[in-house]
Formats: sequence, structure tokens, C-alpha cells
Amino acid sequence: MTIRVQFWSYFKDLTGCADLTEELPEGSTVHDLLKRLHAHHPKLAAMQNSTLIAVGVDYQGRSHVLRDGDEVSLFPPVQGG
Amino acid sequence: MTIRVQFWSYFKDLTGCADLTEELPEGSTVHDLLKRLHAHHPKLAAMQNSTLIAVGVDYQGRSHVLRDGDEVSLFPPVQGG
Amino acid sequence: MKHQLTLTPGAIDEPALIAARQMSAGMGAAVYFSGVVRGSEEDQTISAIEYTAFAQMVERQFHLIFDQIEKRWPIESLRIVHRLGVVKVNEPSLWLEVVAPHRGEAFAAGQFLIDEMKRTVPIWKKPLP
Amino acid sequence: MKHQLTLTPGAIDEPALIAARQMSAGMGAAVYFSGVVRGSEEDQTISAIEYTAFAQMVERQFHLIFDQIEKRWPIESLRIVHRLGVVKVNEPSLWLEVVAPHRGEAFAAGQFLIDEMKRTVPIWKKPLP
Repeated sequence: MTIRVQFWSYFKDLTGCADLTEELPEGSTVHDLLKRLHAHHPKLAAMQNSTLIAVGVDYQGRSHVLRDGDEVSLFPPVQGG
Repeated sequence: MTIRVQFWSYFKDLTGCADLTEELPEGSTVHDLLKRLHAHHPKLAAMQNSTLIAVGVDYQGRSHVLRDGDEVSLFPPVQGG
Repeated sequence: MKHQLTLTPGAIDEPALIAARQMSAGMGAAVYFSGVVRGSEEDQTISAIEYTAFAQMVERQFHLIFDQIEKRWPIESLRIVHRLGVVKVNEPSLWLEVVAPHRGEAFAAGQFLIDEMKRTVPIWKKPLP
Repeated sequence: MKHQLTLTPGAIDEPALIAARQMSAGMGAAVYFSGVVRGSEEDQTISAIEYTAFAQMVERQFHLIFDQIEKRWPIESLRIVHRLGVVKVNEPSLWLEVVAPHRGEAFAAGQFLIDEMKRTVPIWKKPLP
């Protein structure tokens, strides 16, 4: 299945990338996606304790099961106001 | 000594009076003044648990010793805002 | 701490007050409160509230509150306007501005000011039918 | 509960927003908050902050907060404006209005909205020297 990934704020600088596409086996979770991304982007791996994850426009945890076509967003802590 | 007394808010209606003057012996307290006022204005006596008292522009308790020329204000709980 | 207290029989012009805001570069928060006359008082429909005040004592008591605020929080400025006389339903009778470095102290000081005002500042209201 | 959310690259016109206030006769309190860009960030002097946002998610997350507020407090209306792009020092980046029957719930809901926003709404800031 195909998952689109977007990076926000300084995560774009850490990865040198605004968005990318990953192909993952059916039944993969957010955790599986992160493992794949961390392998290519070690600076992102270093931020994993302060990484927020959304699927579509809702926050999701590492165990959330992805579906074909999902858009996953990764970003640092928010700072509005 | 001469004490000027002012009533505020509906205390004017209770007493039928905006201000008055009392002659009291030297050393009299707010409590002594209230006794005198309550004798003439029984409706004011009935309000004594919710009466606020200022001498000049500062709140004072019943035991405060008055001085010649003091201006004493009596009023119900305040309600600004 | 700068402070400005106004007792006025005239309407409170909130947009003009906001436009006159002064804030130094270290300040990050401005909290405002508008207290507006409601259409009922103890279940009775009313048209307005008449406010009366012991004006000299109002000044004194507000300044005592300002002193307490200055000791507790790093507020840069406080402005407060209270109307006197007849204030119609839906019009503000009280307007307040607190300017501070951060929102926490601005909200805290604003609420403290109103709570203390309602306890000590000699203003009274009379609902008009 | 009425609510209005605006994300805008343009300046926040506070006097115009205040002048557009709508309040029914049962409402007695309007609380406003203006969050203003300070001249320093972590001890560095700055000239502005650049705000970026994941706009669709911002909307979703604000609406989740509005739902919580509606369940907790009898708020009549909420308006919130957040600027995006470059906001200079001393200009507001955030403006908020809460209209409620009484001040307690208006202050509580306003503070809750800001606290939750800072936890969940995907807006980020970058200080500019």
C-alpha cells in the first residue's frame, strides 16, 4: 500500500524533504513507517521522543494501523500563539 | 467632638437621610457612633450585619477610635462591575 | 506599573481604548474584560442598571488593589474604566486591560482585580425596570 | 455555541473585531486576549516571528477544542484569529474573544482554549533576527 508522508516545521530541514511516498505491506502500523523513515533520516530518529504524528488531521499513536492512501504528518511540538 | 456621617446606596432610603452630624464625647469609637445611629434609625440597626463602614476613604472596624472632624460613611455590600 | 482609572457617565468606547494600547517590546499578553449589563436581574427583566459611587473612596480602594497587583505580578500597565449613572442592557459598565509579559499573569491579575473590586470598591447598582 | 476561526496573513484589526461583537441580552461578560510578539526569544533580540501551519489540521484541532469548551461551559460565542507568515515585534499574532453569561466561565474557557491550542494545534514559530 502507498502512504504519503509530510514533514512540517523544522522536520523539513532535518530530513531535507517536505513530503515523500512510502510503499508498505498491508497491516503496517505508524511504528513500521517510522522505522522505515528513521533508517533513511537519522536526524529524524534522534527526535523521536518529541515527534508528533497525525494521520489525516487527527493525532495517532505508534500502534495505529495504516491504510492504503493515508497521509501521515510528522512534526515537532506545536507552538501557536 | 463633631462627626459627619454619610449614607450611601439604599442606606439613604432606610434612614431617609443622605448625611447628618453627630456630637460625641472624645474617645468615642465607631461602635459608639453606630449605637447612637441605630437608636434613631431602627431600619439601619436591622442591617448591621451587612453594614460596611469607612472613615474617610478607608474601611474601619467597630473598635476604631474616632477623631473630631472625621467623616464616617455607612453603606451596604458593594456591587461594582 | 502604569495604571489609569476612569469613572465616567459616558459610554465606554472599546475600539478607541484598544487603539490607544501602549505596550513595550517585552510584553507578550494583553487581557481585556468587558462587563456588560444583562437583560435580567434575579429573574426580573430590566432595561438598565443605575450605578452610583462614593468616588473618592473608589479611587482609594482601586489604588490599594493596584498596589497588591504590583507586588504579586510583573504587570506593565492596567487600565480600568467604570461607568456611573444609567447603563442600558447590552452596554458595558466595566472595561479592563492588563498588559504583561505572559498570559498567565495577565489573566491572574485581571481576575484578581475584578474579584477585589467586587469586594471593596464602593460602587452600587440599582436595576431599572 | 457560535464559533469563528480565522487564519490570516494580514494584520489583526482589534478595534474592528471589537466593534463587530454580537452579544445577546443574557450575556454579561466578554473576555479578550491578544498575544503579541515580544522583542526577544530565549534571550536573543528578534525582529519578528514567522508562523507556519498545517491549515486543515489546525481547523480540525480547534474544532475539537471548541467541542470540549461547549461541553464544559455555557459560552455563547467564541472568535479566534491567528496570523500566519511574518508577524513583527509588538503586533498581535493571536486574538481571542469569549462571550458568556458570567466572567468566571469566560475567563476559564479563554485560558483553556489557549492552553489546549498550545498543546495540540499544529502551528509553529520561527524567530527572525
